[in-house]
Amino acid sequence: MAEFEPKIVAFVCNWCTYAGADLTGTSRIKYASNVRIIRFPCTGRIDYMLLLKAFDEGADGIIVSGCHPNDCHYTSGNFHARRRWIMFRELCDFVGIDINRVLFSWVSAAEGAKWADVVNTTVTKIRELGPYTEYQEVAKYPVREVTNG
Amino acid sequence: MTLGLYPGCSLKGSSREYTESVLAVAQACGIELVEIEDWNCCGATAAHNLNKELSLALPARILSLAEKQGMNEIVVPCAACYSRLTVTKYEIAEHPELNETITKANGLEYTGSVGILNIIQMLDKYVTPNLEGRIIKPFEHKVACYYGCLLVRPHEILKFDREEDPQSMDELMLKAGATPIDWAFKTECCGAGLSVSRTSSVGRLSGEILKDAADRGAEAIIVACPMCQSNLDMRREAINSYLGEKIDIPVLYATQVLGLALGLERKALGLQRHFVPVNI
Amino acid sequence: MSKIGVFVCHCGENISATVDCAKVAETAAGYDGVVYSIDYKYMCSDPGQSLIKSAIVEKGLTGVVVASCSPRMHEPTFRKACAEAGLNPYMCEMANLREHCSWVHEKGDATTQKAIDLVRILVEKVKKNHSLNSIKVPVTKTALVIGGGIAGIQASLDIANSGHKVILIERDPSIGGHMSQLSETFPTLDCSQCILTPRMVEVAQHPNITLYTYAELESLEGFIGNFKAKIRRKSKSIDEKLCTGCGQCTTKCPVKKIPSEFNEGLGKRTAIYVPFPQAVPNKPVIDRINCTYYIKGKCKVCEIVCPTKAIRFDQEDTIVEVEVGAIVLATGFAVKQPDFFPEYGYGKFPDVITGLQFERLASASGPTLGEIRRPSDGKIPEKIVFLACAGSRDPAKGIPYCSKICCMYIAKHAMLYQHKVHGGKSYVFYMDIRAGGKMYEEFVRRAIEDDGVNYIRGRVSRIYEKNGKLIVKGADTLLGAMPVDIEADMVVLATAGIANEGSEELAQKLHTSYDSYHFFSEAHPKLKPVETNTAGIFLAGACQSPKDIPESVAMASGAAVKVACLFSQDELTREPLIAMVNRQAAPVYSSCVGCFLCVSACPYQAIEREEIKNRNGEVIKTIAKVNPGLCQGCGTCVAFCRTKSIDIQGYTHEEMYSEVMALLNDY
Amino acid sequence: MSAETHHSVISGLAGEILEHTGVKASHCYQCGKCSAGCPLSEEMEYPPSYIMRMLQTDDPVMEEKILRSFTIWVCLTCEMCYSRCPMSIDIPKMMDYLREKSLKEGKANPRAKHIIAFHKSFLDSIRTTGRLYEIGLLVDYKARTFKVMQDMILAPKMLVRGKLNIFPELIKGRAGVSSIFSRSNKKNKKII
Repeated sequence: MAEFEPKIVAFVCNWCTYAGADLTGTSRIKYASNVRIIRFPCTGRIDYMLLLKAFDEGADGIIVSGCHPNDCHYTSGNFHARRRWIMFRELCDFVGIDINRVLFSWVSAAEGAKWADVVNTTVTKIRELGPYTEYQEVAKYPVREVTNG
Repeated sequence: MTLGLYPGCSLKGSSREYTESVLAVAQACGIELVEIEDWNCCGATAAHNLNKELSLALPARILSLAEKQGMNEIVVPCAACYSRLTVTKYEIAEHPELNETITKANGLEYTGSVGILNIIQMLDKYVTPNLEGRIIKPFEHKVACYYGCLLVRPHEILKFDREEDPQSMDELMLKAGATPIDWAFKTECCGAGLSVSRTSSVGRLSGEILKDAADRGAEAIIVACPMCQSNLDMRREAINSYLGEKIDIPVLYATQVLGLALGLERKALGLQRHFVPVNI
Repeated sequence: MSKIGVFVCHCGENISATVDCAKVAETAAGYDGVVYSIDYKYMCSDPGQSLIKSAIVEKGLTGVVVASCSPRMHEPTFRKACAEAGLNPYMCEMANLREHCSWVHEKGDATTQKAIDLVRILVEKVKKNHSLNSIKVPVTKTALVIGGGIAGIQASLDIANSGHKVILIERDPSIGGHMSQLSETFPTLDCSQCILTPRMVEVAQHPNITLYTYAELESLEGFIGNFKAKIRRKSKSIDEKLCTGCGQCTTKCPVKKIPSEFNEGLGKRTAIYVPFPQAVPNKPVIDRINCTYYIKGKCKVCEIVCPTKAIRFDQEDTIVEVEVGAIVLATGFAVKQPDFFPEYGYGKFPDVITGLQFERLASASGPTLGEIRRPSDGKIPEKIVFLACAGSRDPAKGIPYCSKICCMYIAKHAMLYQHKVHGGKSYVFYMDIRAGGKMYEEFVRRAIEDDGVNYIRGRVSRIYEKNGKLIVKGADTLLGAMPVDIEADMVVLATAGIANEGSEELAQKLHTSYDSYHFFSEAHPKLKPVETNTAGIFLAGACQSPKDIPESVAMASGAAVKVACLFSQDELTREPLIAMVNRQAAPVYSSCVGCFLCVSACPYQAIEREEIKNRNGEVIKTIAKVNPGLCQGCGTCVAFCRTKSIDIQGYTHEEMYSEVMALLNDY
Repeated sequence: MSAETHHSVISGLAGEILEHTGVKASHCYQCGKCSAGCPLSEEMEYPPSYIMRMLQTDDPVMEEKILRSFTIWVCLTCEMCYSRCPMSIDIPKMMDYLREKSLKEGKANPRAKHIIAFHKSFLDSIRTTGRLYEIGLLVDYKARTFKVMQDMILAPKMLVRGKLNIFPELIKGRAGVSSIFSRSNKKNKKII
């Protein structure tokens, strides 16, 4: 049987991590191709319901990454993201969502190699955890509709 | 206060006076040193020169024994053994997969829980804090502290003192009443690894070290490594003939100097065993 | 019904080498709503853009997805092309097939599949996109230049000469920077101060330039064209209007043994001091840390001798608030102190000095009046050794990069030494000679061939002192790495150029980015070398990376032109990617319930309260309203809003959810 | 889809060293600081940085020269090179590997026979007794090298000063120590 190839979604900010991932490209550093990047203006914009939506849609793992503390292009968006993430993690844990499948990280525009590392580490970790069928089974039941908030 | 002790082969043989002085100082300061039972040789330079697995398995056996005998911290007076043991602990911690092979080879479990102290670290941690008022015969001489290779390198692993121009032994000597000199060969290699097999190299390397210490007015060279000591002491005739001059500065262990300063008997510190007579 | 066009770029072979572009285009053609899909060698080229434009017109496209490089590279290009063909530019999106796919994965199905997915994500997004119109904002035509070294001076003069106001702030008591410390400059050997001081005076006298020395940026708010800066003017403890710069105080000050920063510690200064004779402004400041009055509460000699009674011991820092439209960062670099090289004994042996210290020794205005004398005993060194790469290109010491200027200044140092000390012997230990630049290589050859400087290829392992000589232990790698020992009288270390102290904090105040070495980051390494990622903030000189004087000056003029371009307009267009509170018909008006949680989330104070009134003027409802002039589009409020009443244009809920949903179908 | 990050493979001896020790020869940029600081470089036919360069050539002739060199045996692993290397290349670790390989392949430099003999005698002593038995070591070493007279002058002086044990110290776990040896010998085709 072929090795399990997890589906990873990355929610990243435009200024640090997206640019960092661009630098990974410019530096030609290779990494696992399992990741799909979605660009946000800032991690502060990321509505954590989107994470649940991604699991709904079949993601096995999620990366959320933005600027390092104090380096946010918008001053404090990353702090808000972190604060809300702490709350959201508690909630996930409470309702039984596997928080090990979400990796929160800081990758700056200068850290091309770190981005590759973050992706590879996540892929390895999620590969060990296996597909997130548990969630997908549950998610099948409700009627699927486009969530407009 | 009880600590484990790994003497190593040299301290049982050619560097007997080192053991004697370590034990004497420890006793005088109320520290009980318990020898690891049934210890083996660490393999020294020979093992890691010729066989990597052996160079890790031999020291690992020692650490496993110390663990098994309930020791938290062991003192390793010999700088070469200290280096081998610390490197082994580091390598296994960095590459946990090695542990399995080594456990199999030794038939002993290894968890890496034992702390390793070299002699200077031990003195700094347990002796010098209580030294106040105990220096009754200050060692009032100019001394050149010689650290050699294995006490300070590689720094990434040993994390002891600084690599260039280390100071810990100098500070210790200052406390013992001596005047450490600033000199240029504190961490240069004396060539002990080739002591027996290539005496010619030793003459040159050790010669430079002795000459610099002598030129700068040192009355004694202070060491914490039996390899360096026996090389600089026992090979003195060869070194002098290489240099073409007679240098008769004695080479003392840091523990011997501290012992003298504490007022211990010269014989208890093994000073009579030196090749170059200790006349100070 | 959407009519989407997909344009897949090969980027020469950059994308097509690992991604099957034809297959990407083919697959995209099958997506719902996609009416046109094609792959092409260079989409950003003129024919490529024409391809997009004609498709928009001919197929009546309502949305475009260009699958090529990073949007950070070419989004403006393609959006402009779309606009030219009559499509709203915000209906164009880019899938990043190059940086995020072809360059980082091996050739294969998985990589092509990823490219297909990336395209599909953007196709789904663009279907939900809305036409947006850019926002106009006014421009304050005053520039703030931070740092008064050669780069800051050049930028200030250029902007001022183009007719705009400049506020120049400098942290030290005088402008001039590192260049004022240099003796002579390569490759022409003209005197650094002789060419610099006229410029410094020009700055002080220019009617368009306001100069604040001994001042630092306290905080910055706002955005391009509309910044508000607070500047802290540190107390100089003198009344600058009364002070005539007569120098009585500095002569009489009893604290005379403070190492002079200007002379790199080789000379001494007093507690009330002017850094150097040609300083601009030529008025003293009191160094409160070393002044006896501030330490012990008495002395006041300077106050007694001052003929104009200008000393003010109780003077406090003042904060100046200014409005500026653009900012030029020209904070320069620092020199890594070589105490992290214990093997070279800097700090232990007084005759091991840094390159900048050698500049002071060789300078006619320096502590030895230009004679090369060693610090320990004032003797003229008969043998001198220069070590290149003392810190640079040394990952073990934390600096992997090349400091770029050292090869040249070492050649200059050795040359100056040979000119000043006849019969002296000089040696340079180097790894490579990097002399790229006009007349640079020729200059180095001159040092070697005409002035007899002995170049040895190898690095020095250690230096120790013996009988008053410095023993330098090196190796000659061109002679089989043969050991070379030199008994020298003096050793000069070419220490690495590093980011200036406090650059990280400054970048954070400006919300602009910096690299892993704490140098400020340019917006694009090739095509936007003087811009930063933050619009309206530009870079000049060595704060971006170590540079020599010609490069710093060129970059400063470049930044000045960027500022002048900005100021040539009365209004700026800004991207409309800002937050909006939804409005609905009466009687709901808006789903906003007026909790104002968004107000606490907004870092820009851009959210206001809006009262909705009935015809009688009675307030029916109070809801949030975004001030489009202040909103920067971070979207933090969007994630905070509990009723989902705020949305951010360009990254709306609908658009983002579509992306997520598109992402995983048929993964 | 794989986490493959390298697309070039370093071959030859340099590749082998990378695989076994993690030391990357291509990391060396030939600054020569190791050779400048090596206490024994003047006794080596190829100083450390020269060895690094030879490895970079990926030339079998060069590799053969390295394995047959005296350099690798005269290196004392004093770690000076490693501690000062700007690229943090662990040259001593690499030397350990080269020595082991050179011996295994029977390519040890003839000039190094005394050095090797000493190491072997040393390890033999541990194998049989668990600890180093210095007289035994010296006798064994003399027997291997026929350098009978050298150092013999030291022995009586050492005895007088109580620095030599006439009888070996035997440890209880000798069987354990021997088994360490036999295990690693099996893997290494009996080199010690």
